Amino acid sequence: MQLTLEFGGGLELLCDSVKIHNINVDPQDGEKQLTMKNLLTWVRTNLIKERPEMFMKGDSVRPGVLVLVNDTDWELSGQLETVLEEKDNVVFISTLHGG
Amino acid sequence: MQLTLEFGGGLELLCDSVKIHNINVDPQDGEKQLTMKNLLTWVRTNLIKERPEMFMKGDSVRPGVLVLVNDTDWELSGQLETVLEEKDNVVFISTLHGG
Amino acid sequence: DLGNSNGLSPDMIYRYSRHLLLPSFGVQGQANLLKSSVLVIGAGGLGSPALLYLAACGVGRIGIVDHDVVELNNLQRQIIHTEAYIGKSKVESAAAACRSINSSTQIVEHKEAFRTSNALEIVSKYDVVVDATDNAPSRYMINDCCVVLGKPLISGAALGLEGQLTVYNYNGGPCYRCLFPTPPPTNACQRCADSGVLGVVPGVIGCLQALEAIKVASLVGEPLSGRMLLLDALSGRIRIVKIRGRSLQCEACGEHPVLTRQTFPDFDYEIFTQTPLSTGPLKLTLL
Amino acid sequence: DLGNSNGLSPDMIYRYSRHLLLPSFGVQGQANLLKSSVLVIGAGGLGSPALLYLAACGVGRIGIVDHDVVELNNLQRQIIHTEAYIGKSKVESAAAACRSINSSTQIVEHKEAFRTSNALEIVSKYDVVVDATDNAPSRYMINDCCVVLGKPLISGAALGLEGQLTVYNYNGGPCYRCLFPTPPPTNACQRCADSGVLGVVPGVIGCLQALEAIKVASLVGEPLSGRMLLLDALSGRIRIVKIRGRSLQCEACGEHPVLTRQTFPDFDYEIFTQTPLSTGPLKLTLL
Ligand SMILES: [Zn+2]
Ligand SMILES: [Zn+2]
Repeated sequence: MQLTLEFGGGLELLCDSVKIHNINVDPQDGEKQLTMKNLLTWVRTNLIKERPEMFMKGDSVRPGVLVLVNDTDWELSGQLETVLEEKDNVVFISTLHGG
Repeated sequence: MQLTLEFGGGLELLCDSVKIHNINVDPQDGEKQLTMKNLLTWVRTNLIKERPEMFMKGDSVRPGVLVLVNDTDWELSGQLETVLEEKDNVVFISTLHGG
Repeated sequence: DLGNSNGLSPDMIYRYSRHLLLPSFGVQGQANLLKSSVLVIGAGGLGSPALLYLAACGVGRIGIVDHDVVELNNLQRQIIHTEAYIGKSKVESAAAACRSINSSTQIVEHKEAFRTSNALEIVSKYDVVVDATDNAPSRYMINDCCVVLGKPLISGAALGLEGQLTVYNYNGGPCYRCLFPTPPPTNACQRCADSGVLGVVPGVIGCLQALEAIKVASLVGEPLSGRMLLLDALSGRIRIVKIRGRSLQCEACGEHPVLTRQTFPDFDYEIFTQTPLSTGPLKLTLL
Repeated sequence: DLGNSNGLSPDMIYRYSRHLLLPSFGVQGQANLLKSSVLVIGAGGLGSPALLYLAACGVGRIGIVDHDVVELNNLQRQIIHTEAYIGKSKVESAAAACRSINSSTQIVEHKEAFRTSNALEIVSKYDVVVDATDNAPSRYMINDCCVVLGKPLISGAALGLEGQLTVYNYNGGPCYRCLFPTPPPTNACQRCADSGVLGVVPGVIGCLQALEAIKVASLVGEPLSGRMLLLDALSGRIRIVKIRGRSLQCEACGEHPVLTRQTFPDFDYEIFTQTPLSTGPLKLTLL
């Protein structure tokens, strides 16, 4: 399954300062669907190069990180249970406090 | 075929000041496809309420109007020959000169 | 004709003529603005353009809260301040600039740090609040204060080459805590003072904050509630995304709020976020 | 260490520290800015924020072209001017404001109308041009002059509650004439003076023009070339769309240009667009 992942608000620093990643990831053995929970595991294993605690907490993202699936907050699509589809766009962005 | 049309830069004044129109339009008798040329004819007949010369010139849009099909300049998709697909978004926007 | 012009004086009709000519804004929008009051918390990178446009457009009363003084390294982005004000109060500097472009707008100077001890009293005097601060505890404190008092909050942030903007606590929409119930780890929060910021990025976000405040105060247009604008200046990308609605479990705006007018003054935002409210010294370790 | 700091003085290192701290901008980006020059044509609604941010950020030399004087009805959006300058030259007013926020930037005053007779001479002295004018003939004239001289053009426009922004003639990208080879009918062109504008809309676009000029001048990031930003302030929508590339048939930048350094001074832009270069009197017919 082809997905576009984007990291912003400083999270890109955890993956070699690359903001946009075009990836190919398939459901695990025996699974028919790829959920956000699966994707987070994949991202942590394959993209996060340093300080994983700045990206995840438990099996979800850390506080202060917004997750957007096709420009919509994942709270509106089922959070970790959100089922991904071909060519979906997933954004991970850290909230900023500067001014 | 369902399309979303948007008018901006003052062109909305030609259609009762409504910027976004969700429309349903099908290819003409005998045609299999709906092109931008067909759509322009349909818009002129069905949406433009006044001063059609502010929207069209000949069988295309007047100078100073940008046409975007799915956020891309129609010059890149074949202009009048652009073939529209279900749920396409078409924007007509007049260039602004103010400052 | 004072009837048609909604009480606008001839001078005001001339000054605001470009607004009055707009069919979708017009005399009514301008009259609403002139009757409204906006509080801007922070006279820095975001507050500079926000204050200038709010003063210029005719908001009736503008409050400015800040306890800092102007420093040379602010001037790269804080365009409301001039070199002549280095070492002087940011509020005084910003107030003078606002008055010089519009002497008919009332400017109120709050030369003090925004704290739980003065927040309710200050915010209660205004219709709309603009969060132009630069740290996590202030953002939670301002949000909670706005929720407790029922004030719409125009929230902007900028860091590095990115900016974010949304309107909280507006017309049934979410508040800051609905989105961020738990504070981030402290080492994930950076200020412009620590990490740098391209000066014009808070400029863009601050202007957009003024725009949203004007829409809320004039009752014209659709404010950016339930939506968030994300700016990536380097790549030249802006996206506006749909965010969650109000959360029933929210500790500020939910069904059983922990934060109320009574509990708010005693809530310790520095402990909650494990971050101090005031800025530390600049570390130029990269140079 | 002058070697590492690229010739920046200690004062400059302090003033621009927030830029220097940015890994993707840093000392090299700042050094490029300090060596660059930007011409802003028009010290009005778009020019006001563009000039303030260009001066603040450290562009080495900034030129300002305008022949107008400040009027009270400008102040609703032209935040660089103060009431004290009403009746005085906009260029003098804007130059004074720029100098007051950054005395280390060189400000050049061009107190004259921008015409084919002086355009080549003025533009040839700058690296980047910001079009902050308000009428169709100026937009064609500035475009053609930039194409003839090979200067990137940061083009912004605002009217009513909408704004537009793109970068022309940059790195093989299209010019204004590639998009608009034929001028629009004259009754389709409106100025802010005729039709009104919400003051903060040119504010947002002018800030974004400063951002694009900074990216081009500092050689950092991806300028908005071949793309156009469309702002609808009322609904709070911003889209960035893909526009056509350079046209081989373009009369300015194509394979067989009609406009050259030789023919440009004699081209009559008022006849071409059937629109005068200078603004007519305000019509307050809606009041
Ligand atoms: Zn809430
Ligand atoms: Zn061209």
